[in-house]
Amino acid sequence: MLKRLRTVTPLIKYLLIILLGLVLTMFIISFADYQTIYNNISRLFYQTNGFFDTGSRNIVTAIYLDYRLFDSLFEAGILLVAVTGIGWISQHDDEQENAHFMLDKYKTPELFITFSRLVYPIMLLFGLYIVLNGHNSPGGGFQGGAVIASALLILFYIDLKKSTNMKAILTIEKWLFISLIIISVISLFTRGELFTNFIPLDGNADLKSIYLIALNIIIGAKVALGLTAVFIAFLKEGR
Amino acid sequence: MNPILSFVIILIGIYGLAVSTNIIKSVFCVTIIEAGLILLFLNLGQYEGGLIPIMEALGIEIVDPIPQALMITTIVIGSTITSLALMISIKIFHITGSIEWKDFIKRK
Amino acid sequence: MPELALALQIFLIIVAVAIVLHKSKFTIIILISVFSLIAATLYMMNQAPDVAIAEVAINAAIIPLIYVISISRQREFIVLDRIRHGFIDPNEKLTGEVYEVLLAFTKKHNMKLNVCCDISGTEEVLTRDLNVDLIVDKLPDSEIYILKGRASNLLLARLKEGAKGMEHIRVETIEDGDAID
Amino acid sequence: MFYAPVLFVFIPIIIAIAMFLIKSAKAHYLVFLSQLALIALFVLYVIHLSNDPSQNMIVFGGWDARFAISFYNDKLSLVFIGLTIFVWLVILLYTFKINYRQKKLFFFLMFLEGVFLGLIQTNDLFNLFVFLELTTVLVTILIVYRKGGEAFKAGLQYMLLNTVAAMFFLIGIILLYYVYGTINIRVIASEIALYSEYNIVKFAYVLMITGLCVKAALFPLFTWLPRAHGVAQASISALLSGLIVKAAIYIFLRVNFDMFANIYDMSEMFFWLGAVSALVGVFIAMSQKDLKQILAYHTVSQVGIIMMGLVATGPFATLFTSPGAFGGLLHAINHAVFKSLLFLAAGTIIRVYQTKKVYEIRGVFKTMPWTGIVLIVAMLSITGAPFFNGFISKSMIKYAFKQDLLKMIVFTVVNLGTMISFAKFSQILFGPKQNLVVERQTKQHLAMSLLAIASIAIGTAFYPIFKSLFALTWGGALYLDVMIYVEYFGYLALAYLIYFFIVKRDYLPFRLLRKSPISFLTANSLFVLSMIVIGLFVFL
Repeated sequence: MLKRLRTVTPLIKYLLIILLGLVLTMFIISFADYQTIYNNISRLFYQTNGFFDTGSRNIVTAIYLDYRLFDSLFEAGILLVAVTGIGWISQHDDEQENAHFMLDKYKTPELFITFSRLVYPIMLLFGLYIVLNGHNSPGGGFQGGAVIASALLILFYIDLKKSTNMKAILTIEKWLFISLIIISVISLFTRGELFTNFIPLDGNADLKSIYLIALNIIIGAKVALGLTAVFIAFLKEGR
Repeated sequence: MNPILSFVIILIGIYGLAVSTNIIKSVFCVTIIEAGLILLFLNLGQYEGGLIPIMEALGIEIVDPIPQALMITTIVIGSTITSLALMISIKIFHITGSIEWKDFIKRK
Repeated sequence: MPELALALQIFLIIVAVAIVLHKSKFTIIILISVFSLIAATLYMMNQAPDVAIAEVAINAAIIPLIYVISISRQREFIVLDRIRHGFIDPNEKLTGEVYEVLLAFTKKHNMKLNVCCDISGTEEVLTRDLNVDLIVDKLPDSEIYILKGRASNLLLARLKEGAKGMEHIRVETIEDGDAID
Repeated sequence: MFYAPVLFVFIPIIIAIAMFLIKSAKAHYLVFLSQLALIALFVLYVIHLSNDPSQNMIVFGGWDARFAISFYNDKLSLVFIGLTIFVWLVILLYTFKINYRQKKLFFFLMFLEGVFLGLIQTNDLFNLFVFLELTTVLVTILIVYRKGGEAFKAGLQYMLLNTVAAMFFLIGIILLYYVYGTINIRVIASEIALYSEYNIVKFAYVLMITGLCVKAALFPLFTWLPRAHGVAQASISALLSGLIVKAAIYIFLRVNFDMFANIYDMSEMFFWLGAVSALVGVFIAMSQKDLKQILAYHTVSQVGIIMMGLVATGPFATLFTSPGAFGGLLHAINHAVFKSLLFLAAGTIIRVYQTKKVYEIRGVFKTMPWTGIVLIVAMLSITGAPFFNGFISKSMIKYAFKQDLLKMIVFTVVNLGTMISFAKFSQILFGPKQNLVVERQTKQHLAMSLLAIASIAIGTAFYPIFKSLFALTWGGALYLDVMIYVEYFGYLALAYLIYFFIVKRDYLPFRLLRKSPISFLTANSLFVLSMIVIGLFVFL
């Protein structure tokens, strides 16, 4: 009988479906009149004040780089921790000689290489554009960093044996995190408030965008490096 | 209607977590839950005639920007969780020779 | 276009169900990419371009690649050759009795044999940190090969069963030095 | 001083990164410097707050608190900050060694401290979620730190279950945002009555509480805890059992007592959730043979007791005035002290004896006298002996439901069960001296002594301490009553009898219990089941 509890038998599956149906029913009951209870006070606040407060036309960027910068700091932090942890688990933060593996000798197809060589500069440019214009158009540090990271991944796929210094990447990432904290704390001395734009509230939008661009670049670099490091750790795992 | 469908995706993720036989699928079920959650939140911020939250002109009516800002964070968190779980699953495979949940139970 | 969004969302549900019910590992990766792309399209339809870009870049490009790598890593059987000559030579063609046995074994379990030869270290470190599944050694002055692996590895137990009748092969296990502190 | 809460978060994180970046071996001593700085800062901040209580909230960016992230400190969070800094100091002292491996460990440990202090202080629900996930990732890395096979399995299950729990917590946050237009805990707390009749708010409550049940390891969802706590290294186990589990209790207090302010009367349900997990935890602990597994299952049962205490005085209890709720809170603190001590002592013993089996370890008291003494202190604490801290909180909880016979019986059974399994545990103390190499471990002994002193201090001088801290109006003059001694030793004798005549024989039920029958997949089904149960209670 105990063994039956350990594995999921068909009976449990059907029971589970019934239970999930009950949860769905609860949800539907709760959402019977969902459009009437919407509280749009936040939306109106950001709509009227967002641009003037932060100088960012993209209100999403305004929120994660100004109103809720503290969240973004720790979002960068979780990436930092995960990358360091993955590096620790896969033992690739040490500078080790790569072992000689039989299977790794296969070549990436020529067609893929030529195609990638054409594509990756475009992706790199696109990523940079997204990072730099994060305050005016869709995008920002996280998204741009991820696009840049996927461009870099193509490079790694072209040449699998490309050597990298994982330790340097991790070190740079730490420094970027520290500079992220420093830039977000400057506002304490210029405006008397923590974790916001260091340019005074009545400055014009162009001036304010200096801060936004700087922060976006740092976050972009950090995310790009972090995701690349994760990928490298996977590629060289156990090698 | 849309929020309910989004919630169905979350429930499918939970069902997958309970029945999937190996680690890889379980890890992806977390991503399914996350996608359903993001869709749910974005659906809730919607209303008729709402525009993309970019103030190209003053006084336009935008959709709720908070869900979008929060959900970017959720995506990044989800990706780190996924990659960490996959790394651990590789290690588990090489230690125990299997990534099936049924082989996880200690044999004494 | 609410109808299109609705249709896409139902399609997303179908893909999710397919992922949950599907058995093959490699097909799932395609489905994972498809899932993320549809989700990104839906985010775009919900007036959220920022989230859509993040989803495309992270969940539709990088994460599936990581899935591919980790699944292919989970199909490898890593063998460390301590002898260097006679059994396996990295530059020559692989032959020998042990090699045949291992090849048949990995084929049976739907895995790939991956042989390496130039890592040094103690057995503990090798099997623990570097994912080596099997260490091939040879007794001096005799023709007996010793295959060593972790005791906790299920595959090793199967290998032991398979190699029972063979004279030249002996399978040994290393106990895990686990969590005594 | 006004920005001290931010420094609480960032001092450990900066030190963590410095540990990673600085190559010199002296960098290891930075961790103690940071702990000293934190203690000084904490004392100054408490004095500052008591002078000017209005400055307990920082809104980042100076925006309206409704639309931005804020930190909020009250008595509850200050207690937890103090506890965090103290436990971390002990753990750092215990693990301190100078080598490369340790440097990486310190990076994760210190980062976790900063994150945990942020988790305690934050006043924003989404920020809370970010911190929760960060805690999950860090704890997973710490569990798998030594890369054993069992550790990897336990870490993976821990991470997946807790992530799913956090995701459901996030859905609750989303629905609350949708209704209240904000995710600031204070603002929602002040407006909760406006919309609390809406089903959508009830549903949000159900999802959040279900998520927290996983995090707090309440009854059907506790399986990840013993696995994770059993396989990590001693100091990490102590940290997890002592403090990280309390994060869920803390968030439960914030969500149920502060934010929802008990508008839904769920105290009966929470009581029985707590009671069942206390009973199940204690019975499985009785059947275990692994030293660390016994302690890990006791964490399940103690968390159940904390839960029983918190909700004992009914739905409208406030934390610092009713004996039950205060007893529960105090038991959370006491548990952090004595469970850390138990795990650290067990770790020291396991390292010397090189085995985890209870029946193979004998003669600890003669082989390692100091460890034996602190172990006795910890065991007296957890079983609730007079003059030790466990006694105070347990008698407070008992006082809260002295009218209700059924609850009283449940509580007594749990207590007796705890004694029985520690009767089993205490067998390792007796026996002849063993011929083993015992290295000098000054730092470890110092760390354990700190915890033992704290345990005795709270037990003997609790009345003056808590009267000055929280302005209590009840309690005191407890030790003059003869009955408490008679009761304790009576139960102790009964526990030993039951141990020798029933538990030691290892009958079939115990053997079945030992192989905990709930796998990862079943745990997910149970997750849905408990969601339904809690939902039924809230909706009906």
